[in-house]
Amino acid sequence: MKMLSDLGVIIGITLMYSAPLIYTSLGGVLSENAGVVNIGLEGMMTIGAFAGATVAYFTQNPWIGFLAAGIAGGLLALLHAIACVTFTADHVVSGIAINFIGPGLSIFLTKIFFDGAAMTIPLDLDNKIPRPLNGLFSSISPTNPTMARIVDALDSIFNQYATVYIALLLVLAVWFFLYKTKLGLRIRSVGEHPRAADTLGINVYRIKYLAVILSGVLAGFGGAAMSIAVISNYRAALISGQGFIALAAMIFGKWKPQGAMLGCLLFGAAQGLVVYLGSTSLNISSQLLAMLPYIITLVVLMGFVGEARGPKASGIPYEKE
Amino acid sequence: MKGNKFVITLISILLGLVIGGIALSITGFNPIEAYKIMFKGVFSNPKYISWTIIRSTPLILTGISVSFAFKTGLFNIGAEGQFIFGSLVATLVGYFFHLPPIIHPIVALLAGILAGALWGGIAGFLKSKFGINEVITTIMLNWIALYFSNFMVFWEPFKRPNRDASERILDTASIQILEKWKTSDAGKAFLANNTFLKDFLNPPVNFGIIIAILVAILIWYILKHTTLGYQLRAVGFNKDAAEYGGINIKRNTILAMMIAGAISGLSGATQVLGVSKETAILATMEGYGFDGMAVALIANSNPLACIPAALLFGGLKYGGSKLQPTMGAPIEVINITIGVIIMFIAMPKLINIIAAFRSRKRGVEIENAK
Amino acid sequence: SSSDTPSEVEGPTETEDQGEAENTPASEPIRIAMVTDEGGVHDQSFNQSAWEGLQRAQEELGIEVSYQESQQDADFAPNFETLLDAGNDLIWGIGFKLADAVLDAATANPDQKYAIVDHSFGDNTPDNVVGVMFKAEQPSFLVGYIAGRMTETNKVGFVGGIAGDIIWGFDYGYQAGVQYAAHELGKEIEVLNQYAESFSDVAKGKAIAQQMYQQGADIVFHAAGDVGTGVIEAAKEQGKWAIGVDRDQNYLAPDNVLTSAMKRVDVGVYNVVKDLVEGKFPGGQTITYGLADGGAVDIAPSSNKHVPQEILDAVEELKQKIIDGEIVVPYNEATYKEFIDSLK
Amino acid sequence: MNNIDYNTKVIEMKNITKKFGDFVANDNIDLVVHKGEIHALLGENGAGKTTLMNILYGLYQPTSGEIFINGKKVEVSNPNVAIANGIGMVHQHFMLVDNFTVVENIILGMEPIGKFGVVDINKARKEVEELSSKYGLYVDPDAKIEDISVGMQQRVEILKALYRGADILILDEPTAVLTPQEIEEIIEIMKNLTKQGKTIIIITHKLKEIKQSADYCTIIRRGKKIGTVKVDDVTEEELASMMVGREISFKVDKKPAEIGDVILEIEDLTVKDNRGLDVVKNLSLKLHKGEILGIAGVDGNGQSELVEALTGLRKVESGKVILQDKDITNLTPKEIMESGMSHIPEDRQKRGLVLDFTVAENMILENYHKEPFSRKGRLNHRNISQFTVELMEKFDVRPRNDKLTAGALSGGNQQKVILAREITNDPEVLLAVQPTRGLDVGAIEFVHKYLVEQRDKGKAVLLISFELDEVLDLSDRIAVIYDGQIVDIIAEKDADEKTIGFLMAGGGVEDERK
Ligand SMILES: Nc1ncnc2c1ncn2[C@@H]1O[C@H](COP(=O)(O)OP(=O)(O)OP(=O)(O)O)[C@@H](O)[C@H]1O
Ligand SMILES: Nc1ncnc2c1ncn2[C@@H]1O[C@H](COP(=O)(O)OP(=O)(O)OP(=O)(O)O)[C@@H](O)[C@H]1O
Ligand SMILES: [Mg+2]
Ligand SMILES: [Mg+2]
Repeated sequence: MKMLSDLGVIIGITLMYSAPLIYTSLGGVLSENAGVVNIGLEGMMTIGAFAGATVAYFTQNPWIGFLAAGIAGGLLALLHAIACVTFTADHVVSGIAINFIGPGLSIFLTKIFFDGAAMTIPLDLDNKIPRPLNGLFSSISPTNPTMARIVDALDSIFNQYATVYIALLLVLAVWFFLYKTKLGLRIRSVGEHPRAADTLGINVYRIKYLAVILSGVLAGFGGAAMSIAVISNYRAALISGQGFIALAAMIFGKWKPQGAMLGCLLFGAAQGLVVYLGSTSLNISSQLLAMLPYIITLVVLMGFVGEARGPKASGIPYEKE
Repeated sequence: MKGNKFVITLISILLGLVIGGIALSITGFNPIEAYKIMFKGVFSNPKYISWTIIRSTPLILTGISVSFAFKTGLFNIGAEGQFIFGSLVATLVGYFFHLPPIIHPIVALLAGILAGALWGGIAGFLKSKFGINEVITTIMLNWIALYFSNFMVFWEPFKRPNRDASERILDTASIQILEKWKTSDAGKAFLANNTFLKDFLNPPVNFGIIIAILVAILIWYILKHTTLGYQLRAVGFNKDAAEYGGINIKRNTILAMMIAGAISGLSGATQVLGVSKETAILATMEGYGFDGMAVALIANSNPLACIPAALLFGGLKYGGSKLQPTMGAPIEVINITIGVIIMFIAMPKLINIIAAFRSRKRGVEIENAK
Repeated sequence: SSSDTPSEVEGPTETEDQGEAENTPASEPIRIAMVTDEGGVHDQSFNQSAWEGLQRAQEELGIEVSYQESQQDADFAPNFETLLDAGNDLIWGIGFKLADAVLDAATANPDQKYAIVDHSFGDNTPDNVVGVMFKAEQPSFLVGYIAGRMTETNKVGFVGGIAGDIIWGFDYGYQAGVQYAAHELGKEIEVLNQYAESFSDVAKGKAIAQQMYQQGADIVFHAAGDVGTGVIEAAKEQGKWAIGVDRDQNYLAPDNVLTSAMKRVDVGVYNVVKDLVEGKFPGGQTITYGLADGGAVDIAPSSNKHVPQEILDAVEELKQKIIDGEIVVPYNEATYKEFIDSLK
Repeated sequence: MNNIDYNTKVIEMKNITKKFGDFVANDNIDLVVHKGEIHALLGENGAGKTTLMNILYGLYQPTSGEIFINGKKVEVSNPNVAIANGIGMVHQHFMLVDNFTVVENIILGMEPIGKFGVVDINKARKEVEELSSKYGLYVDPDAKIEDISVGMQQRVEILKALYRGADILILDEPTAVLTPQEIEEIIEIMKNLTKQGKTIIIITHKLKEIKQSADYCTIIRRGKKIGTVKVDDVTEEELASMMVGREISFKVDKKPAEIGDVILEIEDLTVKDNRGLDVVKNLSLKLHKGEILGIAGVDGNGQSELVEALTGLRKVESGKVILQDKDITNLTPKEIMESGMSHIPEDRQKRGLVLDFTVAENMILENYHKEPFSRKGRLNHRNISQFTVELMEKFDVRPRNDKLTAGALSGGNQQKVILAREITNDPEVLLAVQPTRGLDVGAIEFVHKYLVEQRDKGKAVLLISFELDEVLDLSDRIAVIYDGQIVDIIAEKDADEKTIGFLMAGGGVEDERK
């Protein structure tokens, strides 16, 4: 029975950990499917985390903050798009630049808005993104201990911030968008064979701009999912490496939304496992435990995933003849 | 063409400084004043120059590492982890081995090189054996290296009591220049009369910079003038053609990652033997690898150009760090400036347009003058 | 025995006139600066606290203060150099990570005064260096005692950042406090204990805390920097107790932060600066702040919001016992074992 | 032929000039095309044919000149304008998205939209099926492009244009990659289309096809229009000399072969393709010194895999390859090369060249580790350059600059670089796969001459080509490959197009079964 609630906790942690990564790697999926490599996810995520926390604090409304995070990420992505699409910059170079500018700007602005402090002021629980199922399970207090365990586990799993559910819905939405709609078809065509799209009268540049900006919006959401849901403010080290993990998850997922989600969930589950193992009486050094998620990812890649091919024209600046 | 690239880089640096200056003005700081402070902070005293060089040395090497990988068609995000692994192993050798001077640092450096090569080689192996994209593996390996290093620092015989750091390397393993002499009476007496040298030698000046320059030349030479470089580049540009030409793709992929890793590992080793003398607990990534990527990009993946690029980068960071105590300006401006510089370097097209526009304007002015 | 506690022999009252401070020309104000570690000056933790101490000194003592942030370990040494050249009278290194850099700088510049927070060079302290240490295990013991008294589930938790001497002090002091209370109450209290191996991964802090609450802990203490933010966030969400660290962290979650184990770096910094200004720079020594030393370490003032008066009264008694040396608070595994044995 | 409506000029291009920098790709070209006609554009590589058509389709803007479509002056600023004016183009290099299905490729840019903004794939499929049956263009609507034959890809391209309501179709070298059967088919399709009122402009180097299909032919040489002729009034030879400005001999000059000992022996070879299916099945073949052995066959019958297996680029599952008494089965490409085999690869840009390398660097791709190009791991740039310049001279690679990247060369010159490199290896066995693909007649003549020369030196050449004419012209013996096996070997004197075409289509196999 203890196992049940342990499992609940692990799943709960998995979801919490994965959600910000899922947004961001979906962003990567969109951008790369349109042929623009986005190493700058980390920077876009950071500026989203900053903008989300700041705007939510000043408006006292998490949703406005969440939107602002998307806009901020989108704006930074616009810069990436201008560089990569209009000025045919090397995508990696531009992405790295974004990773300097995004975090630099975030802290810089935080200091301006918050009297020189390097973190934003925390939101009250009420001003954070809501938890739609909060209280649902704790309101049932069954007398049967087994039932209580089950309810506990359910609470651990499902009592999540709305951002978690939105992330999962977005996976579906992005999948639908990419594979079922006109725009999705065009985005993918532009990533595979831009010249072909061009000869069919598709405006390659406009499509790329759209996809890159959307990718920034999603990465921005990912940052906000961290700063106004997982915790309640932005601080300098809040985003340190998640953007790169999301990038890895996207490659892991073979550039597909559902695959990227799996990659993020795997990583989150590994973290959940680490936290769980750390709580057991197993005497494993915590430094070695901390390595585990990364090792698990590598092993899964070796055993199950193997070679993956990205969109053919990814990373190649497109120039009209 | 080459001159063109150089000019573009210069203009990018200028534009980066301008935009950084704008950010400073917005926050109410005088940018001219700020840049003056930075400039002085780097050049006004020989010891600042030393510090800038010391600060830049590891970045030259990680920059070369990333550049080398780029040239062979690989994206080495793992310089950070290779650096960490290289420094860890160099510290282990520097502390546990008892060897005579000169031999000791050489052995420790080689150990660092090997460690980095191993760490990079893992990514190369996973790529050639399982086809796993090196971007993922190197990101994962960075974190594994970090935690492993922390794990090792806590290893009882290695941990320094009352410190969250390892034991310091033995003096025999140091690569600092004139380290003993500097503090000896003879040295002090000599330096008292020679303030330039005294100041210059004040920081932990070490052979790292010389090693870095030698490595830059070596790697440039390998890429350009050897069959090894030829085959690595061939694999980087076109695997299928290289395979057709009889070049072993898998072996060369592993080899390329190993060499890239070796250079980053060496970077870590020189940092330990020349500057830090120890491996400390790492709370986060220190950024040697990530800054190395920036350096490689500024240098357009040319190993030789990594030297000035890293000096620029190190100079900006070191000079920029003096803004806070003197004028209270936030140092984030430096990161923004660096980002903007890289962004402009990425857009030669834009720079060319700006340049063309300017020269047209000048042309018009000349016309008008006539 | 009392010699087991760190540097008990040296106290803040032991000062030695270096005779140098008076030589500072009166016309120029005294300038004091500090080098932070990678956390930066606004880290909501010891760097910020140190800076607040300096700012207070600036206001009250009419000196000039500044700081220099480090972005990586390699910055420490050049940062000390920069501040040296800027003509500072005293340069602080904030945090034990800077110990080596301080020692190197002090050796190279024997005429310059330095100070280090959270580290002791023991008998080898150069004459131009002051160490400032805090017996963090003591307030940790007190919050542990509060936790032990207040837990309803007989399970409490501790979340550490990256393991190491300093954090162990918090950890073992806290455990000792809990067990002391358990002993007093004659019951068994379990302490869940986990390290995040990070000072910045807030999600991991939150995950660990959630998991502890899920296992039935109702109070979790953290000594984990930003990771602790995640711990407090989890407490907030689950309506459980968290215990803050370093400063009074009640403001982060007024309804859920039960108390905090305070380590007033600002007080320590201020006191040394004040001594310097008064010409009593305590060079060559390590000043160790315990509960006895003017509130530099203590439980947070906001504790009375949630902790019943009777328990606070008991805490006061404990405090006295610690000051009197009746209770010797453990700060690492070995001393903790001794302590537990002594309880039996 | 009687579909032409001479009263309607659907296309009229006047004084079209296109400059790329200082280079004039089109120099004051006029072109008139009538409704219902098949109009061929003929010219050497780089003459400017594609450029002219790209201008018509709105991909390039002319430096000067005017375009009239159906008598109306049109500014074709982008492909959308061309499409709106009923022009469709099938590009020299297919413009298909590999991992999309046939239907997705066809509707891209003009997607039928159903509920919730979803692409209505069912409707699209139906439309495609209708079009395909109307014009006799058979395709599998749900297959992915990467899984279908080149011939079907070609049909997809044409359907793409028709789907957009094109009345005027531009086909840029549509037959370059097709098998003889597929060529027959496409000519049939073109004629069929003109019957239904469509107009076709076709670019091709193959004179025979022009004779078979076109009504009129406009010849372009070095960017200038030489003239427009009625195809019925001229011979192939006349077309050829108009195109290059000199006489061209079609017949490959060769003495009778002096066939020697067996040099390469393939025994019961089995090879799998990328999907893991056997595509070369127990294939056996012997190649002699002093002969050109042509392998005729329709693309996809295991030729590519056979070559890759022979050269060490693909694993041999079972069987043996023996070169000069040495078993070279599953040796590395390098070892095989060193045993005396050279290889002109099928895809020059994918396998044959490192496009980012200079010509000089490409010249030593297989020999960089040998003297005089390197010693003890150190490259000797001077020797490399000298060697390259000599070869560029000998093989007439233009422009004659060994520091140019290979990517900057035209396709024909790229092929010459490869040829130079492989022939200079002086191999015992030369595997020539599609050696003249996409080349103009002048260049083809050149390549053929070298292959024959190689044979005459007593070396062996294994020629694999989908161009039956080429195989027939060059080979001393012809082996026909079908379904991964050699179904028959025919001596030059007994070979004719009909028998071989029959065998290529699997005729021989059925015979045996009977
Ligand atoms: N985008 C471009 N920019 C500059 N030069 C180009 C470009 N595209 C082609 N060229 C130049 O055009 C020349 C011929 O290129 P192209 O591929 O069209 O050859 P081609 O005329 O089709 O010859 P072939 O039939 O041999 O392939 C090359 O020398 C190349 O330098
Ligand atoms: N984008 C371009 N930039 C510069 N030059 C070009 C470009 N495209 C084509 N050219 C030049 O124009 C010339 C004509 O090229 P085009 O592709 O029209 O030849 P073509 O007649 O189609 O040849 P082929 O038979 O090989 O297809 C080429 O030789 C090339 O030098
Ligand atoms: Mg053409
Ligand atoms: Mg061509």
